[in-house]
Amino acid sequence: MTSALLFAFSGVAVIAIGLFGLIGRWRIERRVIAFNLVGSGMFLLFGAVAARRAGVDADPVPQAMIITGIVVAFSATALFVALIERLVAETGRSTLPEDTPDEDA
Amino acid sequence: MNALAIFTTVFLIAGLFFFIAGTIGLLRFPDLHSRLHALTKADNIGLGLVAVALMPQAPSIFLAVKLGLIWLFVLLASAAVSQLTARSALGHRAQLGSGETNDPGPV
Amino acid sequence: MTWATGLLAPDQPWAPLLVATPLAAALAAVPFGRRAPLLLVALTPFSGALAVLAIAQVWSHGEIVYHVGGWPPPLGITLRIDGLSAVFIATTALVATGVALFSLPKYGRQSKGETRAAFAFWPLLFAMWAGLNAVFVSNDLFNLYVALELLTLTAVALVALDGKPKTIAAAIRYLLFALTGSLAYLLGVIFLYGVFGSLDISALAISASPHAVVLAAGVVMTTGLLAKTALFPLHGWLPPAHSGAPAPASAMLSALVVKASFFIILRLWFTALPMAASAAFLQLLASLGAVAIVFGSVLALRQNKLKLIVAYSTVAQLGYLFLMFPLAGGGNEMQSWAASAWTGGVFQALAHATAKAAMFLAVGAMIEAAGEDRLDRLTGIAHGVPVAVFAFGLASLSLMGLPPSGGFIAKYLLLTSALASGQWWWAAVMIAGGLLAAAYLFRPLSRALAEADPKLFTPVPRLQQFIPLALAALSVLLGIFSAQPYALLQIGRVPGASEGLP
Amino acid sequence: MTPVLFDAGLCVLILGVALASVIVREAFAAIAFFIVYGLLVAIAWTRLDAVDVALAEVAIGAGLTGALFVGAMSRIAQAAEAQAAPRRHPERLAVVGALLLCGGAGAALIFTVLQLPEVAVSLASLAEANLALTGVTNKVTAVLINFRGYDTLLESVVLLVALIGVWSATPDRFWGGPPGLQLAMTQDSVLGFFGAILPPVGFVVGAYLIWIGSSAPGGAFQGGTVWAAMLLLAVLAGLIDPPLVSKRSLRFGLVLGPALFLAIGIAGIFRGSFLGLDPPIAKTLTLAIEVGLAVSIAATLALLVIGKPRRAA
Repeated sequence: MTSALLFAFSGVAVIAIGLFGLIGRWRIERRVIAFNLVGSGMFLLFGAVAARRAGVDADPVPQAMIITGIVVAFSATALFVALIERLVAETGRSTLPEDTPDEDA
Repeated sequence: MNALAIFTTVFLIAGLFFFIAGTIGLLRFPDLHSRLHALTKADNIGLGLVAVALMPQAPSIFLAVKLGLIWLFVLLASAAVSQLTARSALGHRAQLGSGETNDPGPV
Repeated sequence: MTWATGLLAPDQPWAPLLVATPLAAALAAVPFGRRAPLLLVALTPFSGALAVLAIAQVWSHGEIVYHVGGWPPPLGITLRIDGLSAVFIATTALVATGVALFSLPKYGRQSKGETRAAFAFWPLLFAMWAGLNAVFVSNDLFNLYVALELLTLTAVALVALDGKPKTIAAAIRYLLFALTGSLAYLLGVIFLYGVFGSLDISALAISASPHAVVLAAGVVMTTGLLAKTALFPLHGWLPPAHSGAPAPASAMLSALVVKASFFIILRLWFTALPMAASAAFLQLLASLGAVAIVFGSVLALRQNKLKLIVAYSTVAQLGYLFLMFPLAGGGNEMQSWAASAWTGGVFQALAHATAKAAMFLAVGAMIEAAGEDRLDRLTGIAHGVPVAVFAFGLASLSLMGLPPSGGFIAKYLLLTSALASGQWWWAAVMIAGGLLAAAYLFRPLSRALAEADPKLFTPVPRLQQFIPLALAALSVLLGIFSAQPYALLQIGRVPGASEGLP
Repeated sequence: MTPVLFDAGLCVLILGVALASVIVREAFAAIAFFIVYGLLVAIAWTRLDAVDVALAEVAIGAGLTGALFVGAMSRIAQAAEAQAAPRRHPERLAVVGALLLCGGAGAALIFTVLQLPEVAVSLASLAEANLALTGVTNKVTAVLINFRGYDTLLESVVLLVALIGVWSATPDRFWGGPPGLQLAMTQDSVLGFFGAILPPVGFVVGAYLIWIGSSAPGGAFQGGTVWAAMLLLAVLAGLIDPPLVSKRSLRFGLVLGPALFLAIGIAGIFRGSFLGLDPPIAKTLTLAIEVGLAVSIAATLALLVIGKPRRAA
């Protein structure tokens, strides 16, 4: 097994772990961490998939895309966190009401 | 194996010893303050030894100096951060887990 | 060659400028602060002119391809404008201009210094405009990802603009769905890059083979995009978000933002990966669309707040968009109906965009007048804001699919191709959807037209009533003058769109 | 020890801390594990020959995201504690369902990865062949600023939009005030000392990273993040106050990078194409864009971590 494949599998495993956190956790702040894990696992998978070709210089294009992805993920996380803080400040809860808006007449 | 390689090996092993000791201290010591003590003191020496071990292997003197600088900055950062952590813990009377002394005593 | 034909030369940079112009406005709006609305003086005519130039360029030269930075694919990013892009760009220019003008009374006058909502509104609106155009001109799958994220963040920030706990919760739920959708899309991009080493849509179209990885990539990307387009059962975030946002933002979201992800689905299946489309998958998409039509309509019937009715109507109307997939594909004999199904689907997107923007803005005017959007409070609102109510009624025509509106043309094209292809059950769903739309739109309209004392309502600036009217009229005119957009759509149309997906 | 064994050990560690950050009960422990995760992944990036990504991961993925989480969690914990929220636990059945779902998704993904063609297509040689025209020798920088500069331009606007969104989440009464809270420990001697000594060094390191980015790992994002960290440290140490959100010079600083990039891009139209950098002056233009971007990135990232205004002007 090559190292690239090893990292690709790890990326997949991190995605799965993050996904579990995303659906298995009620509190939104924990979901945000999980979301960051999914994203990071995705990038690791991308890097590993692109690095499978041995003996050649690393492909710079996916690397640049991953850096872009990291910055975008951070932006989204910051907005996420600010909204959660506001929600908690207003309602004292960091879980989303699961009721649908249909009932609110 | 030449002299430089022996030098590097010896210092690396010594550095690792301090890291392990520091980690054991972190896990075994009872309260935050002694844990901090173990962690920072042992790890700083460990890192210093590792940096010294790698210096002769560096391809240029510039890189060797960089290694030294890394150690210096980690020293500075860990000193400041452990001070802050300890103080904040004093302020909050922090308790960590079970079976720990509540009173950190005068510092 | 005259200077005018020179302007339409295929190498003119209208495609990048379509993105650069609103982007520049968004950047300038930040230091401009409370003077940001002044930017509209330059932005709206300039963007309008660019949209016209781009359409004329496509009209006279066919598909336009532009290499950003002079780098051809696979190394660089390519922009591409065909008939499909052109009609979406034009719709965006019209709706965004309307929305910006409508917002002037609310966010334009900041005599007592800059306020929070007004500061945030303008750069977000302009950046959203840039993001929409970026999606419509991009021919690169990763670039589309960045553009989608730009759209997501602007959209979520606009939903949260009012700052009420309920809208904050709606914004968070939207963000969760949209970000998960983006990541699913990105996963597919990774796989496609792993197979082809290129993310240029045209290059994929040439080299794509029905490889297992390609199919998997297509499916995860589509799933992610469906979450952003809010197709049943991934629609849960839409009604609270679209009804909780301020009216101008709701108009942008319902009219355009959900269409951007739909646009990428079209590009993905009709241009990039037509070989990977399987009949079962296309049928599944249409089935979800059919459920969305019925389910969204029934829930719209049960709402007691006008904005929620309009938002659930979006869930239903988006369902129609997906009926085109098995009609434009999945057949294998005579496929004359495929072209009209594809065109019908795109017409539905355009007609819904203008009608729904008109509707949300009209509701915004009604809320200004009545103070809230509970149906019983809106009784007799036609005496307060008659033009807005008329605009709402006019836009309703298009949603119900009554002639001569654009919605009629769209549903007519879809209906005939459903019958021609022998898939009558989709036709049945469409007719049921039209009747349900009539029912859920009749309720608020009959309330609005009831007798009431006009003094009950605050006067609303005339501008805020005539802009929804203009947009509603547009959605009707799309049906009357359908020949030109119809012809435009045929430019650069891919084989999958005219002959059906295999 | 062979490299593959080292990588395998690294992967085990990565998966362990990732799992821990999802399943531990305490939110702060989860954040701590997440930060460690980021550091370990950065090592993985160096193993994949992607040092630029490793730097970005450490600086943004682990460092700034970690700081953002720590700050936010303590505020969330305070607010939630004060109002005593009811705790909800997912049902056992739901957890099993989630486990099955994620396991299935993971298995499907692994299957897909194994189906990928044996030899990955690489754009490395194509980038190499065109590198001379970009004026830089770091291929990742060439992609970020030149080959795919359009992505980077949009991304820098995404960052700005996030900041507007964060600011806009503030209650109306605090608008115009400075971002963040009044810090309790402004006059701390240790922090003051640390905050006085490190930022000058940090600013040099950041500038070095931006400069070296044209020929070695580094660039606007990595250097800008180091600058952002120094700004945060100086704010924490009470050496500088975060500026009022309405301050004109701050607003200009925030848009400087994207605006400069866009202006150079539009100017490029007259010399060939949008965002095209003329080969003879490409290096100068690249450096100008990087410096402009780094200034805006530093300010934006630092303000994103500090958060929305929480007090009146």
